[in-house]
Amino acid sequence: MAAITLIEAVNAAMAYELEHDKDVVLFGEDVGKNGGVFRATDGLQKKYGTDRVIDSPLAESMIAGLAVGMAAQGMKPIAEMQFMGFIFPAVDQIFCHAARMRHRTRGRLTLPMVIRAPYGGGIHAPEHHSESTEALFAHIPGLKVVIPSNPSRAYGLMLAAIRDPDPVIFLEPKRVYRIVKHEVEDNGEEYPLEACFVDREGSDITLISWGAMMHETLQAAEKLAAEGIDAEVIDVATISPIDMDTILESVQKTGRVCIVQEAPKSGSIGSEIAAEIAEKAILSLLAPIGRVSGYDTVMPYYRLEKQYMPTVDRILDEARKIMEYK
Amino acid sequence: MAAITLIEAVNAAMAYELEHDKDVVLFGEDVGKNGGVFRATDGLQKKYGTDRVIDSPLAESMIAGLAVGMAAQGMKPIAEMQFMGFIFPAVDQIFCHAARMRHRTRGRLTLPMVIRAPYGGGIHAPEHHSESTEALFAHIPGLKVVIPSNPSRAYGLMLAAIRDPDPVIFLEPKRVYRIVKHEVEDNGEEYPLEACFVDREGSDITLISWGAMMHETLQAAEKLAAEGIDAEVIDVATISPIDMDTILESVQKTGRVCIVQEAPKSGSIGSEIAAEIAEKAILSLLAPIGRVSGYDTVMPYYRLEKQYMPTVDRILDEARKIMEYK
Amino acid sequence: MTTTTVASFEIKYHQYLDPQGKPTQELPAFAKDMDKMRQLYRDMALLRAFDAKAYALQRTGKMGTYPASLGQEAIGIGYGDAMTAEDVLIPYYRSTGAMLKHGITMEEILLYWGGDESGSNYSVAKEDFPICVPIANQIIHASGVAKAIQMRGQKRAVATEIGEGGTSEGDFYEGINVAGIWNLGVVFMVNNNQWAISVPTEIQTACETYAQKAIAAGIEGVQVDGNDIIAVKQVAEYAFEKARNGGGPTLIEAITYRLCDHTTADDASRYDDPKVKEEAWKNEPMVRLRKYLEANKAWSDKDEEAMKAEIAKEVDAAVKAYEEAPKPGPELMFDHLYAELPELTKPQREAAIKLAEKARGAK
Amino acid sequence: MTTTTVASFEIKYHQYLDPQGKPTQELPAFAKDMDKMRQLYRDMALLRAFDAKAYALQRTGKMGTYPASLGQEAIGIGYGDAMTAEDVLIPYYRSTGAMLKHGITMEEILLYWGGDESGSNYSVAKEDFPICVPIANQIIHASGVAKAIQMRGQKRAVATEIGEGGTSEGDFYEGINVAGIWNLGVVFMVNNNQWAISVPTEIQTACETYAQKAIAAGIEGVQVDGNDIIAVKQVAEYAFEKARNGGGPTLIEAITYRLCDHTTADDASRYDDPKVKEEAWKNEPMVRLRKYLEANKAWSDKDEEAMKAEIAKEVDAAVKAYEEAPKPGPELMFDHLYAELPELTKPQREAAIKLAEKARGAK
Ligand SMILES: Cc1ncc(C[n+]2csc(CCOP(=O)(O)OP(=O)(O)O)c2C)c(N)n1
Ligand SMILES: Cc1ncc(C[n+]2csc(CCOP(=O)(O)OP(=O)(O)O)c2C)c(N)n1
Ligand SMILES: [Mg+2]
Ligand SMILES: [Mg+2]
Repeated sequence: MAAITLIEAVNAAMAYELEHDKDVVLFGEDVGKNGGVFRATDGLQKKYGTDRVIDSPLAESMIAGLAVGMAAQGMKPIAEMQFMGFIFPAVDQIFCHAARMRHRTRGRLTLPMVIRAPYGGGIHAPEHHSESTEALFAHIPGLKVVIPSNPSRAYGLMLAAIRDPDPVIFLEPKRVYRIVKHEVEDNGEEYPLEACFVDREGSDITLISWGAMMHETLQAAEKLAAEGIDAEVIDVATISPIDMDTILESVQKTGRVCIVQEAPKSGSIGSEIAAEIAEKAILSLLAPIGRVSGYDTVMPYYRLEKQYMPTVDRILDEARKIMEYK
Repeated sequence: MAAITLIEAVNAAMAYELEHDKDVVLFGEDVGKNGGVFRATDGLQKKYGTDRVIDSPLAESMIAGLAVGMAAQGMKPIAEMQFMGFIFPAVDQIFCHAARMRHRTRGRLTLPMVIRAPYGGGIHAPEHHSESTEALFAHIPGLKVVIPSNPSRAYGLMLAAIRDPDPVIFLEPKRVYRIVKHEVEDNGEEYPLEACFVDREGSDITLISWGAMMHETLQAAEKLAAEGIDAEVIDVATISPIDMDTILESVQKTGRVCIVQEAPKSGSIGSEIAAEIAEKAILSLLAPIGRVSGYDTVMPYYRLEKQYMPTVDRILDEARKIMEYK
Repeated sequence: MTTTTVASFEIKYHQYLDPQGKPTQELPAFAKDMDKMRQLYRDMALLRAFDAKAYALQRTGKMGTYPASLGQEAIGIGYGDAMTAEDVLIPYYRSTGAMLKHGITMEEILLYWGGDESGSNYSVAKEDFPICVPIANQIIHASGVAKAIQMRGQKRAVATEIGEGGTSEGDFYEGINVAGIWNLGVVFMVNNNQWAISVPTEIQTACETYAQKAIAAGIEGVQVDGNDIIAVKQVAEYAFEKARNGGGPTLIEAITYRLCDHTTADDASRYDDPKVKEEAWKNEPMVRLRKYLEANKAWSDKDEEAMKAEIAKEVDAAVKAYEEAPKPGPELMFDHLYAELPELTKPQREAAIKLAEKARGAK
Repeated sequence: MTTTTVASFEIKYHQYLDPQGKPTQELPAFAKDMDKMRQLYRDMALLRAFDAKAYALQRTGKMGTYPASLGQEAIGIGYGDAMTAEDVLIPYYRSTGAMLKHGITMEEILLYWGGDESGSNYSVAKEDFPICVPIANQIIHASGVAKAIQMRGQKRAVATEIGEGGTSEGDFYEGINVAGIWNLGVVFMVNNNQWAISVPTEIQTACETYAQKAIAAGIEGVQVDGNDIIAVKQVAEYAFEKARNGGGPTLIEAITYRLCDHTTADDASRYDDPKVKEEAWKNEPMVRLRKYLEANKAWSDKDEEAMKAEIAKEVDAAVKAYEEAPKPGPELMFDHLYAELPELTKPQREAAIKLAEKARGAK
């Protein structure tokens, strides 16, 4: 057992499956010799060969479409999109084929494939390297969208994603690739998909987040505790399909909700969760549902990105406002 | 003045602008000689020439990218996507460039362009010809997304879209292309974007919809009236950015809300509107917000499409449930 | 180096029978086997009869939109005949000929166009892809399938087809490009029927040939007379053999003419010149093959009659099976979305079933 | 027809100076104009100095990721010099050379890579596009701009540039294809620097040349020695003249070597063979041109020294301007999103401004 970072956990999970399942194959731009621009695939080509860890040509639609073709033959491709900002040429293949093959063939052809992409802001990257567009994928039936927030979850959820019989979009919060380490046993044990994780139990307010923002959210919960506010913190983890039961249960307990996300507010996952709560637990609500979000504007270049992204302070402000609501 | 259908209104508005603004240019697959597969551009090439009404090669990313290039030079391209199901190869160009050029150049280059696409189900079409994926576009800051529900709105909103200095995604509900006629004066008068239309005033419940579903929604309102329920009906029309003021005002009056849409429920425009109401008008709510939606599954082939799409009955069931809520 | 030529390329065109059914060069062995040639003639006739029936079903409201293969039968039947059961077919919406040849049944094809996903749950060709409607995506799928086959060391080829209009899509190019780099065993068929709905080929490309698009992928590209089934089959057999044996991909442009509307939803008279179409009818593939068979005393009017009767029976049986197929229930909207339906969606499934029951009750 | 050749193609390669600076064929007129050649040498030197400074700024935390042009200077400077002010440039992230030549200032370029959108609000080249980061999208933009120019009957050319890796993207192909069909006045430059980040060119294509990709679009494709600025400029001038005069598009593959890391975020030593790189250094464009100038008695060590001092001053002035540029305020996140900010977003703008004020207050 060793303390590893989130990106090392992603690497370890892929290595585990490459080792134990000969159908697993990994490809994408720069994933081979270079080990990925973030080193997510570091060492894997050396260990598993150029046949199974493949530097592909530079074309995202091709990468996704190849995964569809290979998965239909029973391979288990893990395809990397170098950054989520460059996934758009591939959405045609992902939405029209990956998400639908099982449905359109009544189960004859199934696609056990994973598409990985680093996403989110906060690393002072150039344009298109910092967006959080997870909502676009979560709106498409037939896909699962999974976002780990820490190393153990990255390991367990990546294993589950690879083994899942259906296509999984696996989004990695790159800002936290290396900021925390967890003791993770490399034992091949997966975590459940479609399950929220309750990271902190509390009775006064439910803070809901996923990905990198979990870190700000947990910090905010600690600060609130110091103020005497006992926050429950939920990591959604699988943002589609969402485990609403866990969320609704918490809301029934606390009656107050603050959702925290990096993405623009309009039409976001935060909106979806709020709408579900408004539909199914409105009687439990003691205050309006708060959404702390990125703004409804283009992700700015990095000089302004700090001002764009939700901070612990913004979460605290919103949570206090919600708590004060009578 | 003549009674015209929605698709004739689209045609008339484009013709008006082609006539009055030499920078307007129209292109896409089959829009020229054939006048479009639905005849939206019927007669325009004959009248305005092959220079201004252009049959393009078969490539959607190219169509959108050309529009970006031409618009940056001050032309006003109207580009057609033959069906919304085939817009996905173009989203890279739309999201990464159309939506951002003004922002990324601090206003130096602006893109007065329109992307038109017929969308929605109900015409017994093959796979990929019936989806409602408007939410994907509404989540992207920098775009406007406009959906006319009837002929007069199609005329006025199309004019506004062409004249708007920023990119507009103009989605045409193909099921209602020909089902109603309006007397529309071809006088070049536009309707405002970013404005909801209140199509029926009422005090008991607010029914909110857009596009083809407005027809079921209005029928439902009539039936509710017969039951003594006085429904207010709102046509959102511009689904991004949404005119929330009109919606909130109505909700404050009625206290009950039912949103009607064809699209899958999760992460939809319906969810966004519900979330906004839950945030800003929760105290006015007398019942949970209802969403009558397409299901969270792949749009089925046409034998099942009737069972997929919301019906007047489903709206009535939901509206009654909301009314009964105490 | 100074100014020098660093690469040069040639595109070849192949034809064996002229429009009068006369050989234009030494014929391949299979073309002298009259049983084989009769069978190919029958295959084309079946496709034409099936198309006509499908059209009629659509016109009478019993089926949805349908794209016929009229005039283009030699392509699908020709390369379909060159495939083995182990090969994999990745069809587009106008691949009916190859689909029939590869074991996809008429009933399945009718169900598909009749708006029922069960039409893609093939009973025989279990690894073949369903019809690809979004243009050009299938080209990449074919390369993906071929990559899996290559990784497993199997000797199987992959076939896919696209219209000439579809070659303008980026996916077409990305798919052939990777097939070139990875030396994948794919046969890329381009059905050049001169039209992409209403858009003629001169609006689609500045190229003299579609075959030369192969040059951008560093792969072999050839052109055949797509109305000459001998040429199509001969070149396809070469390409499939090559594909199965590690020789890599081939792009085959088959030149033909779409003698029908684009689909039942189209009206070609809005844009097609009747004189050009009349000319094109003179080149169509069935008359040509029939003339060849007749010249070889391998076909008679009686044969034609007998065949037509047989085919009509087969087609009618398929239509009957189609019409009697059970109607899909609302649960099918959900049951194959994922291996397991998410908790969140279960109530939607129940609601849909209840609504259907209610609707049935109301009738 | 029987089996015949229906199309044939050749790709030509052009070089004028060998790595020792010796002419390999009769030189074009401009190459004999030593003032001109000195200017081009200085342009390359400025680019190299600017790159080095940008690298240093990144390494010291004063700027973000930056992609240098080391070893590839002859490309951007060469075709940039062939452009007029009326032509339009659609750059990618490694087009610094052409951008500088076309009037985009060093300060603007630094602001861009320094994470400030105002770097794309060009003061001079007002119609040029901002840098395109998503690979290959720019190819289509170039065709779109050229279409507008064509419709207005203007005699202006459009230039765009892409890496050899980027040619694998569908947009590359779609963009050159439409340029072919519509005969658009675009010069498509392919910077073949042998690497797409860590991926070598043999993984990117099965083609012998990138120039031959033009054949799939039915347009002219040529290859030049991208380390020979005379070849680059000569062929580019031909292509621009053609573009401005209705002659249509040209694809130019310029062969070079990326002597730097992909960007400041990359470490090429992980994948690049030091011996290959050492060899490549022998071909780099500046030494070659200097030798040619010296052989023509048009350059001395003193010239070199004087030039370097001048350039350093210019670069330093730009860096100073960059460092002193006002920091963007939070309102800039909103003020150029649309012509008018939506009602819905106004409160977000106010909130962002308040938060920034609060943060300033807290300091
Ligand atoms: C991506 C995409 N864009 C548009 C369409 C609509 N469409 C269907 S068929 C067709 C024309 C195709 O022409 P071609 O590729 O020549 O094939 P053909 O139909 O002639 O066999 C178009 C534009 C589509 N199905 N997919
Ligand atoms: C669509 C897209 N995919 C991936 C990337 C990430 N990326 C940036 S540069 C690069 C390699 C490009 O290589 P090449 O086209 O040869 O240009 P070079 O950098 O060598 O000039 C990659 C993969 C991107 N910017 N855009
Ligand atoms: Mg065609
Ligand atoms: Mg390169």
